[in-house]
This record gives sequence, C-alpha cells and structure tokens, in this order.
Amino acid sequence: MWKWLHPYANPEVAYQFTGKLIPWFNGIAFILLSIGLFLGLAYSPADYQQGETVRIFYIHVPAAILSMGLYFAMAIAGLSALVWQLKLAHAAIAAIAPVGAAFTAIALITGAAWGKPMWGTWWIWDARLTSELILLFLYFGVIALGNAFEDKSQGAKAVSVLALVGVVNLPIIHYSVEWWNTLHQGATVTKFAAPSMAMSMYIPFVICFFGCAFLAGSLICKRFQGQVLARNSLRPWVKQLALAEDN
Amino acid sequence: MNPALSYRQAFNTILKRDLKIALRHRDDIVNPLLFFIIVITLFAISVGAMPNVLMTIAPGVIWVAALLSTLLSLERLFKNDYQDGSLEQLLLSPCPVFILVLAKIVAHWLVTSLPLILLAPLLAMMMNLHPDGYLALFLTLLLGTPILSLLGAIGVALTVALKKGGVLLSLLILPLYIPVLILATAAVEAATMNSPYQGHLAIIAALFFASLITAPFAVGAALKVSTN
Amino acid sequence: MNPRRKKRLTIISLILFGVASVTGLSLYGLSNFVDVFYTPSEVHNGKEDGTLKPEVGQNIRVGGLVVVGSVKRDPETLKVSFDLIDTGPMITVQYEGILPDLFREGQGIVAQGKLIKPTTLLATEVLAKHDEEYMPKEIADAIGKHHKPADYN
Amino acid sequence: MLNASNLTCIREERILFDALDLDFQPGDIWQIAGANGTGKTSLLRILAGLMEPENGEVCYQQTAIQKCAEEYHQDLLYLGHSPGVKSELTVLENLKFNLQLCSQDTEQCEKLLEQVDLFGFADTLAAHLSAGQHRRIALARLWLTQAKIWILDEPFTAIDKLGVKRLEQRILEHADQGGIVILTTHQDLSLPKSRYQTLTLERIFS
Repeated sequence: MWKWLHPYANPEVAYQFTGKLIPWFNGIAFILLSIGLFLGLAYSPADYQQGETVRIFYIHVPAAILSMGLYFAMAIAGLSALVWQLKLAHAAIAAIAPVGAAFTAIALITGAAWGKPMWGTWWIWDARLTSELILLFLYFGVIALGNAFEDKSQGAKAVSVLALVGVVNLPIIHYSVEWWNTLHQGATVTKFAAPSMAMSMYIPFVICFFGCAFLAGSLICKRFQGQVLARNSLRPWVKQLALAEDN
Repeated sequence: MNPALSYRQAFNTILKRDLKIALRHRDDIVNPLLFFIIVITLFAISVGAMPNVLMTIAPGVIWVAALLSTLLSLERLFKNDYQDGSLEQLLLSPCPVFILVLAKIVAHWLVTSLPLILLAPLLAMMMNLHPDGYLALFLTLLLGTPILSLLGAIGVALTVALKKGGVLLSLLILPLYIPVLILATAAVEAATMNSPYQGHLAIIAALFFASLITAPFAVGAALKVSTN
Repeated sequence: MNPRRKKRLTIISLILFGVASVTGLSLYGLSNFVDVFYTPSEVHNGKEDGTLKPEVGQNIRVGGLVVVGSVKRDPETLKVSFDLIDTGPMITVQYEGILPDLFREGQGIVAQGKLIKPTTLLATEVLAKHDEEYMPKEIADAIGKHHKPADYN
Repeated sequence: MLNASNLTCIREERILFDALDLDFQPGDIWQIAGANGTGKTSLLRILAGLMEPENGEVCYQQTAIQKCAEEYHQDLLYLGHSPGVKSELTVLENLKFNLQLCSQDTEQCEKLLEQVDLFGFADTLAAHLSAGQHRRIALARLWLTQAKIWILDEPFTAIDKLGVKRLEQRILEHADQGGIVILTTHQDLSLPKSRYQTLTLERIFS
C-alpha cells in the first residue's frame, strides 16, 4: 500500500519533486491570495456587529489555523524521524519550524490588532491567547534546540522529541475557548457543524485560507530543499548539482 | 546466570545511589533553596511597604521562585553522569531506561523540591500570604513540583550533550511550565478568596499523572539521542 | 506466564491506570473549575446553590449584557455607569475610560474590577465579547439577530 | 553470535566507515586499530547500541540489538572513554553499584580490589584517587562479570605495566571460556598473534 511512497523517501527524488512543486505552489498562492484578499478586504460585507474591523478575520484565522496545523505536521515528521528513522523527516522539521513560528506570530499580532478595537484591549491573559503564545515559545525552542547541535541528525532527533512533547498544547489551544470562560469567541470555521458565517464572508475566507496554505507550502518546500542539500552535502548528486550551478 | 534485576530493585538501587551522592554534595541541595529564599526576600523587600500588594502577588511570587529554583537545580540531574561516563553505563544496564530515569527524577525531587515545600510556609508568611491560602499552597506545591521535575528532565536530557545548555534549557522548559504555574497560582488565589479550588487541584493532578506516564519515555528517548 | 511478559503486563496496566486517572481527574477538574468569572446573578446569589458569593473588596470579572437604557455618561469626564444583566437580577458597573467599539446597549461585555458594594463593580477594564457568528448587517436584520447576546455559560 | 552488516557511520558530515561487515564468534578477541579519528570509538559505540549507524544493523543472536535490548545488555559489558566512576562514592560503593545494576553478587567485591591493585582503598572516596585508579575501579568488574561480550574502549590507558599484564591475562581467560572481546588500543597486544584478530580502520577521503 505504501510502496508508491517509497521512492519519495530518497533525498534526490524528494529534492526534485519539491523543486517541481514550488512554482505551482507559488502561482496558486499568488492567484488565491489576490482574489481572496480582494474579496475579503474590498468586496465582502461588513459584519453586523463589528463593522469593517471583521476583515482582520481573513488573515488572522488562516494564520492561526496554520500555526497549529504546521506544528502538528512538524510533530508527525518528528514521529517518523524517531520511529521509522526517516532521514528526510529531519529536513522537514527544520523546514517547517520557522514558517510555523512566522504564522504564529502573525496570528498573535493580527489578533492583538483585532482585539484592541473590538474587546478594548490588545492582550488579555486568557486561555486561548496564552496557549497560542506558548505555541510561539515552543516553536522558538524547537528552532533554538535544532541550531544548538553541531551534528545535524542528532539535533533533528532531539528536536523531534521536543516537538512531540509540545503537541499537548494543541488540544489546549483548540478547546480552551470551550473549557474556560475566555474572552476569545468560539470556533467559527473549524468546528464540525456548518460554519456560523454568512456565505458572502465564508467564501473569501476559504480562498484566503488556501492561499495562505499554499504560500506556507511553497516556503516550506524552498526551505526543505535547502535542508536536504545541507544534510546530503556528501552525496554525489549534490556535488553534480553544485557543479551544474557553477557553470 | 543470575535472574534479571526486578524493576523495583533497579529503581531502588539508583534511587539510593543518587540520594547518597546528593547528601555528600550538600551544595546541590542548599544552593537552590537559598536561591528560593533570596528571590522571595527580594520581592518582599521591594514591595515591603505595601503589605496588601504583597498579599495579592504572594501566590505568584512563591510559585515563580519555586519554578526558577527547580530550573536551577535541574542541570545536575544528568550533567555529572554524562560527564563521568556513568550515564552510558546506565543506558547499557539490562533494565529499561524509563525505570532508571524515573528513579533519578524521584531522587531529584526528594532532594530539591521536598525541602522547598517544607520551607514554603515560612516564606509565605514573609510574603504576607492570606492564612486561607496555606493549605492550597502546600497542596499545589506537593502536586506541582513533581511535574516540574518530570518535564524539566526532558529538557535536561535534550541539552545534556551541549556545552552551552543552560540558557537553552530555560527556553525549552519554561513554556512547558506555564500551565502548571497558571493553575497553581489560580488555586492559591481562589483559596485566599475562600472559593473552592478542588477543580484546579484535580487538573494539576491530571497533569501530574500525564507527565508521570509520558516523561520517563521522552527522557529515555532524549538521552539516547544525546549520547549518540 | 513468563517473567518477561509479566513485567510487560505490569507496565501496561500501570500506564492504563495512569491514563484512566488523567481522564478522570481532568473531567472532574474541568467540571469543578471555578475561576474569578461571575455572571450578575452569581454576584447576587453566589455560584452553585448560593454558596460562594463574592465579597465586597474582591477582584472579580463579571460578564453579562448591558441593559438597554441603563448607560449613563458623565458629559464632563469619561465616567460612565451602566447595568449588567444575565438571566436574573442585575448589577451596576462604574467605569472611567474609553469603551471598546463594540460597546453598546444589549451587547455582551466583560468587566474586570473590584466589588465596591455588594452589587456595584468599580471596573478597571471593560472588554466587549462578540460571538463566533459573522454575517452582514442585512442578513442579521432579516433574521432579527441584531443584538443577539454572546453566550456566557 | 554478534554480527554487524553493512555498517556506515557519518559523523559531522564525514564518512568514517562505509559498508562494514563484521562477525564475532565465541572465543574471538578483536583489536580495532587505526589512526585517531578513524571511527574506532564510534564503531564500538555502534556495536554496544549507544549510537545508531547511518546505515546497516547490529544483530545479537540473529535479532537486531534494538529489539532485544534487555537480553543484549545483560550479556554485554562496555567500558567507554570515561570510566563511569562517581567521585562522590567510595571505591567499594562504586563497584557494588556497577555490579548490582547487572544483578550480580556483590559479596566478593572486597577480594576483587586486590586484583586491580586497589586493596586498602575500599572506603576512600573516588574523588581522592588518580585517573588510573578510576580506570581500575571500572576494570575491576571484569573479574566478576558474567557478561559474554566485552567491548572495551582503550582499556589500557593510564594503567601501569603490571596492570596491563593482568588485564591481558584476564581477557585471554575470558576468550578461552567462550567469550568475545572487542577492544581498541594504541599499544601492541602482547597476546599470542594467533589468538587475536585485528581490524584496521582507514581514513576515508572523499
């Protein structure tokens, strides 16, 4: 069943494959984000309660979902690095972490900008906000730990353990708004029931979300390529690649 | 062929050795305690003129001080063993790594956190803590400090092979400590306001069991990576 | 049963016991979790069958709806006072400062501050809470949802 | 009994050895030789299961050592670069702890000290002893252990001539009883040439 996946576990194939993906991802991200942001910022209606400020939603929510999704992806890469000794997962972790940290930071900053006019405060120490901040710290920890090791594969394994331990935070972030009386409103689009959002706002959101996701995908592929090269610098194919580049 | 060592025997052997070493190396016990006392004294001095302010920040300050002094003592957990080669010997012993790790963590807790818990009421007095908060403080420290030792051990195990692990350790560990800190201070605050805090305590206990069953395995994996 | 399997069984049962205690304790904890958050009727009667009434001088958070027609602004300063209500009796909130955009009569808000009389809160912070539903004004009007309160329980 | 197949080791982006196949049979004494930095220690650590090879695997009795860690560690005695002696404990306590961990009798410990020239130091804190004496504490285990496979990294460093002689004697004895000894050393072994094999690791330039 997994046989078709096998060739992709080869660094060279993975390098070529992600190389082919990047232009596609870039293109799709560009198209979706321009349509989505245009719809979201200019075309979609203002909210009945929040007026124009609701437009922050189109950036804030995709960034927040991706911040958690990318952490989860990183943890899965960590699991495969530890359990199945998958070398490519090492590169994947190092590729994902900074991108995830960036999206977490975006979610926090746009959240603060949204909270000031709506709630009346930039920041409040409630469960959702605090746990998202912890997520950012975890990303920083993962990046710092990975950089601290001289030996890259040893560092990647250490990072895998940390990433797996940090996964506990994800359900806390997601359910915090339901468990505790937080100021942050409940889930709108990531709950199982139909989204509690008018279609004229939901569609721009979906487009924006996929735009951001493809942007993240493209950034990660680019970083992944760099990591694969750095981790396989001894292999003949990397040397050929470097020679071809020189000419 | 001798029968393999039972898990309990292995646990006891390591626990005894670590306690013996700690008792011969008293600085390791005394220094974090002194640190704990000094941090709290500093707070008490800096806001000393306002007993009410002191009273409101007391739970938070005591807990943060406890957390920092645990962090300070954590490095000792594996560093010496790593440097003199006995960590390798432990990893190669015939019993599973998580038993050894658990024994070392228990020893660490007995040596550093237990004296701290016993000393806490005195410092709570210095911080002018509301009398209703004493029991809650004691209970949260009793349930919460083992979590600090367990989670901290993961961070130490990850950084033990690094030369400059100290600052990195706090970057890795402190975010994981935040939930315990929030719950514990909220519990003590609730107690001083005479409202029930068994909900907080139950969640801290849940965190304790969760870290008890996961941390030893994570530490084992981390140690294997570090000695690689 | 050989000793090896017995050992493994012991460990697995200990882990299962741990998992069970984690679930049990967290379920119990979450259902008994009391934070410093009150509704106006809880300020009057205390939480859960009237046992825990906040006392005067205590710092609390109160969440409720702004009673329509109760907002009194001082024309000279930024002082404002209004009533908060949920399902029962209401309390008065006094505040000095800039109110959030979303603040309006009928809106759900969270006020944080000190209880100065049994039913009067001197707020240091007034925050607006909005719900997770987003819709354009026309639709909201059409379904008569204009000032549907945020849910507090 | 112990065999390794297709071992590759990469440290800090340098290939130390590639596609190494080894087979150790009862009674074998193997000397791993080679210049500094050719991966002698790495090879020993991989064989002991402390390090993971980039490629390949080590099997004990046809099972990968990660899968039978408890049995393998029961039959293994590894002495690394650092002797693993706690300076806060006395000589006797150190020795007892090492033996207890491998569930061995600790009654003959005191007699054992004579073998490694530490008689009379039983109750001295290890902190007060020299590096050579630390090594002797670690080596003392060899006289009591029931482990079949010995992996010794530079066992002769900081040991005097008489000590080396006794140690070689003990190694030979162990091999004669059907044990396996794998060791690294810079000195020549004074054992009969027919009694041991040498594997020399070459530096790989890439």
